[in-house]
Amino acid sequence: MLMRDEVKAAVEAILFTRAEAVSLEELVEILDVGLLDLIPIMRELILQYNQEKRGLQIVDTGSGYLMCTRPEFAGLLAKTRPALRKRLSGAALETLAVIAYQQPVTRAEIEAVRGVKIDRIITMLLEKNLIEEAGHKPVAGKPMSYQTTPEFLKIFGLTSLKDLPVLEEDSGNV
Amino acid sequence: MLMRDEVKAAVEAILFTRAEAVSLEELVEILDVGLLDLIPIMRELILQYNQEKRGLQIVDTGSGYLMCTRPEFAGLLAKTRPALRKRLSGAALETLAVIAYQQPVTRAEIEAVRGVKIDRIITMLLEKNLIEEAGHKPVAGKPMSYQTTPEFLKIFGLTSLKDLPVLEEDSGNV
Amino acid sequence: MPYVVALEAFHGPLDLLLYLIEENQLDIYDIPIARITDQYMAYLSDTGDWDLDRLGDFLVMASYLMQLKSRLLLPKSPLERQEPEESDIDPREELVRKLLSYKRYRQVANYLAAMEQGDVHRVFYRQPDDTPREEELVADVKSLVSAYKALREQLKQSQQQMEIPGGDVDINLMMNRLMSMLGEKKRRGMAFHELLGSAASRKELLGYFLALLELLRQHRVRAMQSEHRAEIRIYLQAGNKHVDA
Repeated sequence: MLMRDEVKAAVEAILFTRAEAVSLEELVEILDVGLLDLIPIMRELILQYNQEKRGLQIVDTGSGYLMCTRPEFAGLLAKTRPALRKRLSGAALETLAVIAYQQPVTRAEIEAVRGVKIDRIITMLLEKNLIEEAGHKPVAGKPMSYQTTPEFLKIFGLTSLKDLPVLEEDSGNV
Repeated sequence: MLMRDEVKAAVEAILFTRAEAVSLEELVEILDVGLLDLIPIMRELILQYNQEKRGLQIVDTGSGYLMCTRPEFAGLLAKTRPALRKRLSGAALETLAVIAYQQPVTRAEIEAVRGVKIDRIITMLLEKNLIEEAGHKPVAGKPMSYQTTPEFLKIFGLTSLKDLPVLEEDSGNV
Repeated sequence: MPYVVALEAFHGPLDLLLYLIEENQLDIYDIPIARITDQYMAYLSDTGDWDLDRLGDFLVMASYLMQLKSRLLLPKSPLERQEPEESDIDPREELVRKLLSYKRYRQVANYLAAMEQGDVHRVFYRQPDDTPREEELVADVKSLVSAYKALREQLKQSQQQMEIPGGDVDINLMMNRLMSMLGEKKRRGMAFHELLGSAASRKELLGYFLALLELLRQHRVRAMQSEHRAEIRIYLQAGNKHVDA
Protein backbone atom coordinates (compact mmCIF):
# COMPACT_ATOMS: atom_id res chain seq x y z
CA MET A 1 0.00 0.00 0.00
CA LEU A 2 1.35 3.38 -1.03
CA MET A 3 1.48 6.40 1.25
CA ARG A 4 -0.66 9.41 0.42
CA ASP A 5 2.24 11.40 -1.05
CA GLU A 6 3.43 8.37 -2.97
CA VAL A 7 -0.02 7.97 -4.50
CA LYS A 8 0.06 11.60 -5.57
CA ALA A 9 3.50 11.23 -7.11
CA ALA A 10 2.45 8.03 -8.87
CA VAL A 11 -0.66 9.73 -10.28
CA GLU A 12 1.53 12.52 -11.62
CA ALA A 13 3.80 9.99 -13.30
CA ILE A 14 0.85 8.14 -14.84
CA LEU A 15 -0.95 11.24 -16.11
CA PHE A 16 2.32 12.57 -17.52
CA THR A 17 3.09 9.38 -19.42
CA ARG A 18 -0.37 9.04 -20.87
CA ALA A 19 -1.09 11.98 -23.12
CA GLU A 20 -4.86 11.70 -22.54
CA ALA A 21 -7.51 11.54 -19.83
CA VAL A 22 -7.16 8.55 -17.48
CA SER A 23 -10.28 7.31 -15.72
CA LEU A 24 -10.58 7.01 -11.95
CA GLU A 25 -11.24 3.29 -12.31
CA GLU A 26 -8.03 2.77 -14.23
CA LEU A 27 -6.02 4.71 -11.64
CA VAL A 28 -7.54 2.56 -8.90
CA GLU A 29 -6.47 -0.56 -10.74
CA ILE A 30 -2.93 0.61 -11.50
CA LEU A 31 -2.29 2.02 -8.01
CA ASP A 32 -4.08 -0.69 -6.10
CA VAL A 33 -5.84 1.79 -3.80
CA GLY A 34 -9.48 2.05 -2.83
CA LEU A 35 -11.74 4.22 -4.95
CA LEU A 36 -12.98 6.07 -1.86
CA ASP A 37 -9.39 6.76 -0.78
CA LEU A 38 -8.35 7.97 -4.19
CA ILE A 39 -11.12 10.53 -4.76
CA PRO A 40 -10.05 12.92 -1.92
CA ILE A 41 -6.39 12.45 -2.85
CA MET A 42 -7.16 13.51 -6.41
CA ARG A 43 -9.10 16.50 -5.17
CA GLU A 44 -6.14 17.51 -3.00
CA LEU A 45 -3.67 17.04 -5.84
CA ILE A 46 -5.71 19.19 -8.21
CA LEU A 47 -5.97 21.90 -5.53
CA GLN A 48 -2.24 21.76 -4.87
CA TYR A 49 -1.47 22.29 -8.55
CA ASN A 50 -3.89 25.21 -8.69
CA GLN A 51 -2.42 26.89 -5.61
CA GLU A 52 1.18 26.58 -6.71
CA LYS A 53 0.43 28.27 -10.04
CA ARG A 54 2.84 26.07 -11.89
CA GLY A 55 2.89 25.68 -15.66
CA LEU A 56 0.83 22.52 -15.45
CA GLN A 57 -2.58 21.61 -14.12
CA ILE A 58 -4.61 18.49 -13.53
CA VAL A 59 -8.18 18.65 -14.82
CA ASP A 60 -11.13 16.45 -13.95
CA THR A 61 -12.71 16.11 -17.39
CA GLY A 62 -15.67 14.10 -16.17
CA SER A 63 -14.47 11.01 -18.02
CA GLY A 64 -11.06 11.04 -16.37
CA TYR A 65 -8.12 13.07 -15.13
CA LEU A 66 -5.90 14.92 -17.54
CA MET A 67 -2.56 16.63 -17.11
CA CYS A 68 -2.16 19.63 -19.37
CA THR A 69 -0.66 23.11 -19.46
CA ARG A 70 -2.30 26.16 -17.92
CA PRO A 71 -4.29 28.19 -20.46
CA GLU A 72 -2.31 31.37 -19.82
CA PHE A 73 0.70 29.86 -21.59
CA ALA A 74 -1.22 29.26 -24.84
CA GLY A 75 0.43 32.09 -26.73
CA LEU A 76 3.91 31.08 -25.64
CA LEU A 77 3.39 27.42 -26.47
CA ALA A 78 1.79 28.11 -29.84
CA LYS A 79 5.14 29.69 -30.76
CA THR A 80 7.16 26.66 -29.72
CA ARG A 81 5.30 23.92 -31.52
CA PRO A 82 8.07 22.31 -33.54
CA ALA A 83 6.89 20.88 -36.84
CA LEU A 84 4.14 23.22 -37.91
CA ARG A 85 1.23 21.04 -38.83
CA LYS A 86 -0.70 21.87 -41.92
CA ARG A 87 -3.65 23.92 -40.79
CA LEU A 88 -7.14 22.61 -41.32
CA SER A 89 -9.11 24.30 -44.10
CA GLY A 90 -12.14 26.45 -43.32
CA ALA A 91 -14.40 23.82 -44.87
CA ALA A 92 -12.86 21.12 -42.66
CA LEU A 93 -13.26 23.29 -39.56
CA GLU A 94 -16.93 23.95 -40.37
CA THR A 95 -17.53 20.22 -40.79
CA LEU A 96 -15.76 19.52 -37.49
CA ALA A 97 -17.84 22.21 -35.80
CA VAL A 98 -21.09 20.53 -36.87
CA ILE A 99 -19.84 17.10 -35.78
CA ALA A 100 -18.60 18.42 -32.43
CA TYR A 101 -21.97 19.92 -31.53
CA GLN A 102 -24.32 17.39 -33.05
CA GLN A 103 -22.49 14.10 -32.54
CA PRO A 104 -23.26 11.40 -33.37
CA VAL A 105 -24.22 12.89 -36.71
CA THR A 106 -24.59 11.46 -40.22
CA ARG A 107 -23.07 12.74 -43.42
CA ALA A 108 -26.48 13.82 -44.72
CA GLU A 109 -27.17 15.81 -41.54
CA ILE A 110 -23.85 17.66 -41.87
CA GLU A 111 -24.47 18.31 -45.55
CA ALA A 112 -27.87 19.77 -44.68
CA VAL A 113 -26.23 22.30 -42.35
CA ARG A 114 -23.32 23.22 -44.59
CA GLY A 115 -25.18 23.03 -47.89
CA VAL A 116 -22.36 21.15 -49.64
CA LYS A 117 -21.24 17.58 -50.28
CA ILE A 118 -18.60 16.53 -47.77
CA ASP A 119 -17.42 13.05 -48.81
CA ARG A 120 -13.80 14.07 -49.25
CA ILE A 121 -13.65 16.05 -46.03
CA ILE A 122 -15.07 13.15 -44.01
CA THR A 123 -12.41 10.84 -45.45
CA MET A 124 -9.68 13.35 -44.61
CA LEU A 125 -10.94 13.86 -41.03
CA LEU A 126 -11.10 10.10 -40.52
CA GLU A 127 -7.53 9.76 -41.82
CA LYS A 128 -6.31 12.45 -39.46
CA ASN A 129 -8.08 10.64 -36.63
CA LEU A 130 -10.06 13.75 -35.71
CA ILE A 131 -13.37 11.91 -36.09
CA GLU A 132 -14.40 8.27 -35.94
CA GLU A 133 -17.40 6.17 -36.88
CA ALA A 134 -20.06 6.07 -34.18
CA GLY A 135 -22.28 3.28 -35.47
CA HIS A 136 -25.25 3.25 -37.79
CA LYS A 137 -28.11 5.60 -36.97
CA PRO A 138 -31.45 3.85 -36.53
CA VAL A 139 -33.14 5.85 -39.31
CA ALA A 140 -34.07 4.94 -42.90
CA GLY A 141 -31.08 3.48 -44.73
CA LYS A 142 -29.15 3.04 -41.47
CA PRO A 143 -26.50 5.63 -42.37
CA MET A 144 -23.14 5.73 -40.57
CA SER A 145 -22.79 8.41 -37.94
CA TYR A 146 -19.63 10.18 -36.80
CA GLN A 147 -18.22 11.62 -33.59
CA THR A 148 -15.06 13.44 -32.55
CA THR A 149 -12.03 11.62 -31.10
CA PRO A 150 -9.66 12.33 -28.17
CA GLU A 151 -7.23 13.52 -30.84
CA PHE A 152 -9.75 16.24 -31.73
CA LEU A 153 -9.61 17.47 -28.11
CA LYS A 154 -5.80 17.47 -28.19
CA ILE A 155 -5.49 19.43 -31.42
CA PHE A 156 -7.87 22.14 -30.24
CA GLY A 157 -6.66 22.22 -26.65
CA LEU A 158 -9.94 21.18 -25.08
CA THR A 159 -10.02 19.06 -21.93
CA SER A 160 -13.49 17.75 -22.78
CA LEU A 161 -16.37 18.51 -25.13
CA LYS A 162 -17.84 20.64 -22.36
CA ASP A 163 -15.09 23.20 -23.07
CA LEU A 164 -16.72 24.02 -26.39
CA PRO A 165 -18.40 27.43 -26.28
CA VAL A 166 -22.16 27.46 -25.87
CA LEU A 167 -23.80 28.22 -29.19
CA GLU A 168 -25.41 31.64 -29.35
CA GLU A 169 -29.12 31.82 -29.82
CA ASP A 170 -30.33 32.70 -33.29
CA SER A 171 -29.66 36.34 -33.90
CA GLY A 172 -30.49 38.21 -37.05
CA ASN A 173 -27.53 40.52 -37.14
CA VAL A 174 -24.94 38.69 -39.19
CA MET B 1 9.72 40.45 -19.00
CA LEU B 2 8.48 37.53 -16.95
CA MET B 3 8.87 37.19 -13.20
CA ARG B 4 11.08 34.46 -11.81
CA ASP B 5 8.14 32.23 -10.89
CA GLU B 6 6.49 32.88 -14.23
CA VAL B 7 9.63 31.79 -16.03
CA LYS B 8 9.64 28.57 -14.03
CA ALA B 9 5.99 27.91 -14.79
CA ALA B 10 6.55 28.65 -18.48
CA VAL B 11 9.54 26.28 -18.58
CA GLU B 12 7.39 23.57 -17.03
CA ALA B 13 4.71 24.11 -19.66
CA ILE B 14 7.24 24.02 -22.49
CA LEU B 15 9.08 20.91 -21.26
CA PHE B 16 5.77 19.19 -20.63
CA THR B 17 4.39 19.61 -24.13
CA ARG B 18 7.63 18.52 -25.78
CA ALA B 19 8.46 14.86 -25.35
CA GLU B 20 12.14 15.58 -25.90
CA ALA B 21 15.05 17.59 -24.53
CA VAL B 22 14.79 21.35 -25.14
CA SER B 23 18.06 23.27 -25.35
CA LEU B 24 18.89 26.24 -23.15
CA GLU B 25 19.24 28.39 -26.27
CA GLU B 26 15.73 27.52 -27.41
CA LEU B 27 14.29 28.29 -23.99
CA VAL B 28 16.05 31.66 -24.03
CA GLU B 29 14.50 32.44 -27.39
CA ILE B 30 10.97 31.34 -26.48
CA LEU B 31 10.95 33.03 -23.07
CA ASP B 32 12.83 36.15 -24.09
CA VAL B 33 15.06 36.08 -21.00
CA GLY B 34 18.82 36.40 -20.72
CA LEU B 35 20.90 33.21 -20.82
CA LEU B 36 22.67 34.18 -17.62
CA ASP B 37 19.35 34.77 -15.88
CA LEU B 38 17.91 31.48 -17.05
CA ILE B 39 20.72 29.17 -15.93
CA PRO B 40 20.26 29.74 -12.16
CA ILE B 41 16.48 29.61 -12.56
CA MET B 42 16.77 26.19 -14.22
CA ARG B 43 19.08 24.97 -11.46
CA GLU B 44 16.55 26.13 -8.88
CA LEU B 45 13.66 24.49 -10.71
CA ILE B 46 15.45 21.14 -10.94
CA LEU B 47 16.29 21.31 -7.23
CA GLN B 48 12.70 22.14 -6.36
CA TYR B 49 11.43 19.11 -8.27
CA ASN B 50 13.98 16.88 -6.54
CA GLN B 51 13.11 18.15 -3.06
CA GLU B 52 9.39 17.78 -3.51
CA LYS B 53 9.72 14.13 -4.55
CA ARG B 54 6.93 14.41 -7.02
CA GLY B 55 6.26 11.89 -9.78
CA LEU B 56 8.13 14.01 -12.29
CA GLN B 57 11.62 15.37 -12.56
CA ILE B 58 13.54 17.72 -14.81
CA VAL B 59 16.86 16.42 -16.05
CA ASP B 60 19.76 18.30 -17.63
CA THR B 61 20.75 15.91 -20.39
CA GLY B 62 23.70 17.97 -21.53
CA SER B 63 22.01 18.74 -24.84
CA GLY B 64 18.96 20.21 -23.14
CA TYR B 65 16.38 19.92 -20.41
CA LEU B 66 13.95 17.04 -20.33
CA MET B 67 10.88 16.47 -18.21
CA CYS B 68 10.31 12.83 -17.39
CA THR B 69 8.97 10.52 -14.70
CA ARG B 70 11.06 9.51 -11.69
CA PRO B 71 12.79 6.17 -12.11
CA GLU B 72 11.08 4.67 -9.05
CA PHE B 73 7.78 4.63 -10.96
CA ALA B 74 9.15 2.59 -13.85
CA GLY B 75 7.59 -0.62 -12.57
CA LEU B 76 4.21 0.98 -12.06
CA LEU B 77 4.24 2.61 -15.49
CA ALA B 78 5.24 -0.61 -17.19
CA LYS B 79 1.97 -2.03 -15.87
CA THR B 80 0.04 0.70 -17.64
CA ARG B 81 1.80 -0.05 -20.90
CA PRO B 82 1.84 -3.82 -21.28
CA ALA B 83 4.23 -5.12 -23.89
CA LEU B 84 2.76 -5.52 -27.33
CA ARG B 85 2.17 -9.15 -28.11
CA LYS B 86 3.34 -9.47 -31.65
CA ARG B 87 2.98 -12.46 -33.93
CA LEU B 88 5.63 -13.25 -36.48
CA SER B 89 4.48 -12.70 -40.05
CA GLY B 90 3.89 -15.71 -42.29
CA ALA B 91 6.99 -14.82 -44.30
CA ALA B 92 9.14 -14.55 -41.16
CA LEU B 93 7.79 -17.85 -39.87
CA GLU B 94 8.58 -19.63 -43.15
CA THR B 95 12.10 -18.25 -43.17
CA LEU B 96 12.62 -19.26 -39.55
CA ALA B 97 11.28 -22.74 -40.36
CA VAL B 98 13.83 -23.25 -43.13
CA ILE B 99 16.63 -22.03 -40.87
CA ALA B 100 15.47 -24.18 -37.97
CA TYR B 101 15.40 -27.38 -40.02
CA GLN B 102 18.33 -26.80 -42.33
CA GLN B 103 20.79 -24.84 -40.17
CA PRO B 104 23.40 -23.69 -40.80
CA VAL B 105 21.89 -22.36 -44.00
CA THR B 106 22.79 -19.51 -46.37
CA ARG B 107 20.56 -16.76 -47.64
CA ALA B 108 20.65 -18.23 -51.17
CA GLU B 109 19.60 -21.64 -49.87
CA ILE B 110 16.62 -20.15 -48.04
CA GLU B 111 15.67 -18.09 -51.07
CA ALA B 112 15.78 -21.23 -53.21
CA VAL B 113 13.19 -22.86 -50.95
CA ARG B 114 10.96 -19.84 -50.45
CA GLY B 115 11.28 -18.49 -53.99
CA VAL B 116 11.57 -14.87 -52.85
CA LYS B 117 14.25 -12.43 -51.71
CA ILE B 118 14.57 -12.43 -47.94
CA ASP B 119 17.12 -9.70 -47.15
CA ARG B 120 14.75 -7.67 -45.01
CA ILE B 121 13.41 -10.68 -43.14
CA ILE B 122 16.94 -11.87 -42.32
CA THR B 123 17.76 -8.40 -40.98
CA MET B 124 14.58 -8.39 -38.89
CA LEU B 125 15.25 -11.87 -37.48
CA LEU B 126 18.82 -10.86 -36.62
CA GLU B 127 17.55 -7.71 -34.89
CA LYS B 128 15.03 -9.69 -32.88
CA ASN B 129 17.84 -12.05 -31.95
CA LEU B 130 15.97 -15.09 -33.28
CA ILE B 131 18.83 -16.07 -35.60
CA GLU B 132 22.55 -15.41 -35.65
CA GLU B 133 25.44 -15.72 -38.05
CA ALA B 134 26.99 -19.18 -38.13
CA GLY B 135 30.15 -18.53 -40.11
CA HIS B 136 30.91 -18.65 -43.82
CA LYS B 137 29.96 -21.78 -45.68
CA PRO B 138 32.88 -23.44 -47.49
CA VAL B 139 31.22 -23.23 -50.89
CA ALA B 140 31.75 -20.89 -53.87
CA GLY B 141 31.66 -17.25 -52.75
CA LYS B 142 31.90 -18.26 -49.09
CA PRO B 143 28.41 -16.98 -48.22
CA MET B 144 27.38 -16.30 -44.62
CA SER B 145 25.21 -18.98 -43.04
CA TYR B 146 22.63 -18.59 -40.28
CA GLN B 147 21.36 -20.59 -37.35
CA THR B 148 18.72 -20.18 -34.67
CA THR B 149 19.53 -18.71 -31.24
CA PRO B 150 18.65 -19.64 -27.64
CA GLU B 151 16.09 -16.78 -27.85
CA PHE B 152 14.42 -18.71 -30.68
CA LEU B 153 14.08 -21.76 -28.41
CA LYS B 154 12.64 -19.58 -25.66
CA ILE B 155 10.03 -17.92 -27.85
CA PHE B 156 8.90 -21.25 -29.30
CA GLY B 157 8.97 -22.98 -25.93
CA LEU B 158 11.61 -25.53 -26.93
CA THR B 159 14.31 -26.81 -24.61
CA SER B 160 16.59 -27.73 -27.50
CA LEU B 161 16.51 -28.10 -31.25
CA LYS B 162 15.91 -31.82 -30.73
CA ASP B 163 12.41 -30.88 -29.54
CA LEU B 164 11.51 -29.85 -33.09
CA PRO B 165 9.25 -32.57 -34.51
CA VAL B 166 10.97 -34.91 -36.95
CA LEU B 167 9.43 -34.60 -40.38
CA GLU B 168 8.54 -37.80 -42.21
CA GLU B 169 10.82 -38.74 -45.11
CA ASP B 170 12.98 -35.82 -44.10
CA SER B 171 15.93 -36.95 -46.14
CA GLY B 172 17.17 -33.42 -46.49
CA ASN B 173 16.69 -33.30 -50.25
CA VAL B 174 13.99 -30.71 -50.20
CA MET C 1 -16.40 49.29 -58.03
CA PRO C 2 -17.21 46.70 -55.41
CA TYR C 3 -14.47 44.36 -54.33
CA VAL C 4 -15.15 40.98 -55.90
CA VAL C 5 -14.21 37.78 -54.07
CA ALA C 6 -13.62 34.67 -56.15
CA LEU C 7 -16.17 31.92 -55.72
CA GLU C 8 -13.37 29.57 -54.60
CA ALA C 9 -13.09 31.58 -51.41
CA PHE C 10 -16.53 30.46 -50.23
CA HIS C 11 -17.02 27.21 -48.37
CA GLY C 12 -20.40 26.68 -49.96
CA PRO C 13 -23.57 28.43 -51.16
CA LEU C 14 -24.63 29.43 -47.64
CA ASP C 15 -21.24 31.02 -47.06
CA LEU C 16 -21.65 33.04 -50.25
CA LEU C 17 -25.20 34.08 -49.33
CA LEU C 18 -24.11 35.26 -45.88
CA TYR C 19 -21.32 37.23 -47.51
CA LEU C 20 -23.78 38.94 -49.88
CA ILE C 21 -26.12 39.77 -46.98
CA GLU C 22 -23.25 41.25 -44.97
CA GLU C 23 -21.89 43.17 -47.94
CA ASN C 24 -25.28 44.75 -48.61
CA GLN C 25 -25.97 45.25 -44.90
CA LEU C 26 -29.26 43.45 -45.21
CA ASP C 27 -31.62 42.17 -42.52
CA ILE C 28 -31.32 38.42 -42.52
CA TYR C 29 -35.03 38.15 -41.59
CA ASP C 30 -36.08 40.24 -44.58
CA ILE C 31 -33.88 39.23 -47.47
CA PRO C 32 -34.69 40.90 -50.79
CA ILE C 33 -34.66 37.62 -52.67
CA ALA C 34 -34.70 39.11 -56.18
CA ARG C 35 -31.63 41.25 -55.53
CA ILE C 36 -29.72 38.51 -53.72
CA THR C 37 -30.53 35.99 -56.43
CA ASP C 38 -29.19 38.32 -59.12
CA GLN C 39 -25.95 38.88 -57.23
CA TYR C 40 -25.64 35.18 -56.48
CA MET C 41 -26.07 34.35 -60.18
CA ALA C 42 -23.46 36.95 -61.09
CA TYR C 43 -20.94 35.09 -58.94
CA LEU C 44 -21.83 31.75 -60.52
CA SER C 45 -21.52 33.07 -64.08
CA ASP C 46 -18.03 34.31 -63.31
CA THR C 47 -16.43 31.03 -62.25
CA GLY C 48 -14.50 30.01 -65.36
CA ASP C 49 -13.62 26.34 -65.31
CA TRP C 50 -14.14 25.30 -61.73
CA ASP C 51 -14.47 21.94 -60.04
CA LEU C 52 -17.86 20.68 -61.23
CA ASP C 53 -18.35 18.71 -58.03
CA ARG C 54 -18.21 21.87 -55.95
CA LEU C 55 -20.11 23.93 -58.46
CA GLY C 56 -23.01 21.46 -58.16
CA ASP C 57 -23.71 22.55 -54.58
CA PHE C 58 -23.87 26.20 -55.69
CA LEU C 59 -26.19 25.33 -58.58
CA VAL C 60 -28.62 23.53 -56.27
CA MET C 61 -28.87 26.74 -54.22
CA ALA C 62 -29.25 28.81 -57.41
CA SER C 63 -32.29 26.83 -58.50
CA TYR C 64 -33.74 27.10 -54.99
CA LEU C 65 -33.30 30.89 -55.04
CA MET C 66 -34.89 31.18 -58.47
CA GLN C 67 -37.84 29.13 -57.30
CA LEU C 68 -38.16 31.30 -54.21
CA LYS C 69 -37.98 34.44 -56.32
CA SER C 70 -40.73 33.27 -58.67
CA ARG C 71 -42.95 32.25 -55.76
CA LEU C 72 -42.61 35.69 -54.22
CA LEU C 73 -43.24 37.46 -57.52
CA LEU C 74 -46.20 35.42 -58.73
CA PRO C 75 -49.65 36.39 -57.53
CA LYS C 76 -51.06 33.90 -55.06
CA SER C 77 -53.29 31.20 -56.52
CA PRO C 78 -56.95 31.21 -55.45
CA LEU C 79 -56.31 27.99 -53.56
CA GLU C 80 -53.61 29.58 -51.44
CA ARG C 81 -55.82 32.54 -50.73
CA GLN C 82 -58.39 30.24 -49.24
CA GLU C 83 -55.90 28.92 -46.71
CA PRO C 84 -54.67 32.01 -44.97
CA GLU C 85 -52.57 30.17 -42.37
CA GLU C 86 -50.52 28.50 -45.11
CA SER C 87 -49.92 31.60 -47.13
CA ASP C 88 -48.98 33.62 -44.08
CA ILE C 89 -45.79 31.64 -43.81
CA ASP C 90 -42.99 33.50 -45.47
CA PRO C 91 -41.43 31.19 -48.08
CA ARG C 92 -38.05 32.64 -47.07
CA GLU C 93 -38.37 31.22 -43.57
CA GLU C 94 -36.59 27.98 -44.32
CA LEU C 95 -33.71 29.81 -45.96
CA VAL C 96 -33.39 32.14 -42.96
CA ARG C 97 -33.34 29.17 -40.61
CA LYS C 98 -30.62 27.48 -42.66
CA LEU C 99 -28.55 30.64 -42.85
CA LEU C 100 -28.71 31.22 -39.11
CA SER C 101 -27.80 27.65 -38.31
CA TYR C 102 -24.92 27.72 -40.78
CA LYS C 103 -23.74 31.06 -39.41
CA ARG C 104 -23.47 29.65 -35.91
CA TYR C 105 -21.30 26.77 -37.07
CA ARG C 106 -19.17 29.12 -39.14
CA GLN C 107 -18.51 31.11 -35.96
CA VAL C 108 -17.56 27.91 -34.16
CA ALA C 109 -15.22 27.07 -37.03
CA ASN C 110 -13.50 30.43 -36.57
CA TYR C 111 -13.20 29.77 -32.87
CA LEU C 112 -11.72 26.32 -33.54
CA ALA C 113 -9.19 27.92 -35.89
CA ALA C 114 -8.15 30.31 -33.12
CA MET C 115 -7.90 27.39 -30.68
CA GLU C 116 -5.77 25.41 -33.11
CA GLN C 117 -3.39 28.30 -33.52
CA GLY C 118 -3.21 29.09 -29.81
CA ASP C 119 -4.66 32.58 -30.34
CA VAL C 120 -7.05 32.03 -27.42
CA HIS C 121 -6.42 30.54 -24.00
CA ARG C 122 -6.29 26.80 -24.36
CA VAL C 123 -4.46 23.93 -22.77
CA PHE C 124 -1.78 21.89 -24.45
CA TYR C 125 -1.46 18.17 -24.14
CA ARG C 126 1.84 16.43 -23.99
CA GLN C 127 3.06 15.13 -27.32
CA PRO C 128 2.55 11.41 -27.29
CA ASP C 129 5.63 9.54 -26.22
CA ASP C 130 6.57 7.70 -29.37
CA THR C 131 9.30 5.56 -27.89
CA PRO C 132 8.41 2.12 -29.21
CA ARG C 133 6.61 -0.12 -26.79
CA GLU C 134 8.31 -3.25 -25.72
CA GLU C 135 7.36 -6.13 -27.92
CA GLU C 136 6.74 -9.62 -26.76
CA LEU C 137 6.93 -12.16 -29.54
CA VAL C 138 4.37 -14.91 -29.52
CA ALA C 139 4.94 -18.01 -31.63
CA ASP C 140 4.34 -21.72 -31.50
CA VAL C 141 6.11 -24.76 -32.88
CA LYS C 142 3.00 -26.05 -34.63
CA SER C 143 2.78 -23.08 -36.97
CA LEU C 144 6.52 -23.27 -37.56
CA VAL C 145 6.33 -26.91 -38.61
CA SER C 146 3.27 -26.42 -40.77
CA ALA C 147 4.96 -23.47 -42.49
CA TYR C 148 7.93 -25.70 -43.28
CA LYS C 149 5.75 -28.55 -44.54
CA ALA C 150 3.79 -26.20 -46.77
CA LEU C 151 7.03 -24.84 -48.22
CA ARG C 152 8.29 -28.29 -49.08
CA GLU C 153 5.01 -29.18 -50.72
CA GLN C 154 5.14 -25.99 -52.74
CA LEU C 155 8.70 -26.69 -53.76
CA LYS C 156 7.80 -30.18 -55.01
CA GLN C 157 4.99 -28.79 -57.12
CA SER C 158 7.04 -26.03 -58.63
CA GLN C 159 9.71 -28.57 -59.55
CA GLN C 160 7.05 -30.53 -61.43
CA GLN C 161 5.87 -27.41 -63.18
CA MET C 162 9.31 -26.58 -64.37
CA GLU C 163 9.70 -29.86 -66.24
CA ILE C 164 9.91 -29.31 -70.02
CA PRO C 165 6.72 -30.52 -71.67
CA GLY C 166 7.16 -33.89 -73.29
CA GLY C 167 6.13 -34.94 -76.73
CA ASP C 168 2.46 -34.83 -75.88
CA VAL C 169 2.11 -31.37 -77.40
CA ASP C 170 2.16 -31.47 -81.16
CA ILE C 171 3.82 -28.28 -82.37
CA ASN C 172 2.55 -28.83 -85.91
CA LEU C 173 -1.01 -29.04 -84.64
CA MET C 174 -0.49 -25.84 -82.69
CA MET C 175 0.90 -24.12 -85.78
CA ASN C 176 -2.21 -25.10 -87.74
CA ARG C 177 -4.51 -23.87 -85.01
CA LEU C 178 -2.72 -20.52 -84.91
CA MET C 179 -2.90 -20.20 -88.69
CA SER C 180 -6.62 -20.92 -88.71
CA MET C 181 -7.28 -18.41 -85.88
CA LEU C 182 -5.30 -15.73 -87.74
CA GLY C 183 -7.03 -16.66 -91.00
CA GLU C 184 -10.39 -15.83 -89.48
CA LYS C 185 -9.19 -12.39 -88.41
CA LYS C 186 -7.75 -11.63 -91.85
CA ARG C 187 -6.05 -8.25 -91.95
CA ARG C 188 -7.00 -7.20 -88.47
CA GLY C 189 -4.60 -9.68 -86.94
CA MET C 190 -4.65 -10.66 -83.28
CA ALA C 191 -3.04 -9.39 -80.13
CA PHE C 192 -0.25 -11.61 -78.85
CA HIS C 193 -1.94 -12.21 -75.49
CA GLU C 194 -5.24 -12.95 -77.23
CA LEU C 195 -3.60 -15.52 -79.43
CA LEU C 196 -1.97 -17.36 -76.55
CA GLY C 197 -4.94 -16.83 -74.26
CA SER C 198 -6.68 -19.89 -75.66
CA ALA C 199 -4.07 -22.23 -74.16
CA ALA C 200 -5.70 -24.66 -71.74
CA SER C 201 -2.57 -25.49 -69.76
CA ARG C 202 0.97 -24.35 -69.17
CA LYS C 203 2.19 -27.05 -71.51
CA GLU C 204 -0.19 -25.98 -74.24
CA LEU C 205 0.82 -22.36 -73.74
CA LEU C 206 4.44 -23.31 -74.23
CA GLY C 207 3.38 -25.29 -77.31
CA TYR C 208 1.59 -22.28 -78.77
CA PHE C 209 4.57 -20.09 -78.12
CA LEU C 210 6.99 -22.49 -79.80
CA ALA C 211 4.54 -22.82 -82.71
CA LEU C 212 4.39 -19.03 -83.03
CA LEU C 213 8.18 -18.77 -83.06
CA GLU C 214 8.34 -21.42 -85.77
CA LEU C 215 5.70 -19.61 -87.86
CA LEU C 216 7.68 -16.38 -87.55
CA ARG C 217 10.85 -18.18 -88.58
CA GLN C 218 9.11 -19.57 -91.63
CA HIS C 219 7.80 -16.04 -92.48
CA ARG C 220 4.24 -17.34 -92.48
CA VAL C 221 3.19 -14.70 -89.88
CA ARG C 222 4.37 -11.20 -88.94
CA ALA C 223 4.68 -9.71 -85.48
CA MET C 224 4.26 -5.93 -85.23
CA GLN C 225 4.63 -3.46 -82.41
CA SER C 226 3.65 0.18 -82.91
CA GLU C 227 5.98 1.45 -80.23
CA HIS C 228 8.12 0.31 -77.32
CA ARG C 229 6.03 -1.53 -74.70
CA ALA C 230 2.96 -1.40 -76.96
CA GLU C 231 0.92 -4.50 -77.55
CA ILE C 232 2.43 -6.96 -80.02
CA ARG C 233 0.03 -7.87 -82.82
CA ILE C 234 0.34 -10.95 -85.00
CA TYR C 235 -0.74 -10.88 -88.67
CA LEU C 236 -0.91 -13.49 -91.37
CA GLN C 237 1.90 -12.82 -93.84
CA ALA C 238 0.49 -11.37 -97.04
CA GLY C 239 0.04 -13.96 -99.78
CA ASN C 240 0.40 -16.78 -97.31
CA LYS C 241 -2.98 -18.46 -97.24
CA HIS C 242 -3.76 -20.78 -94.42
CA VAL C 243 -3.71 -24.34 -95.69
CA ASP C 244 -5.14 -27.12 -93.65
CA ALA C 245 -2.64 -29.79 -92.99
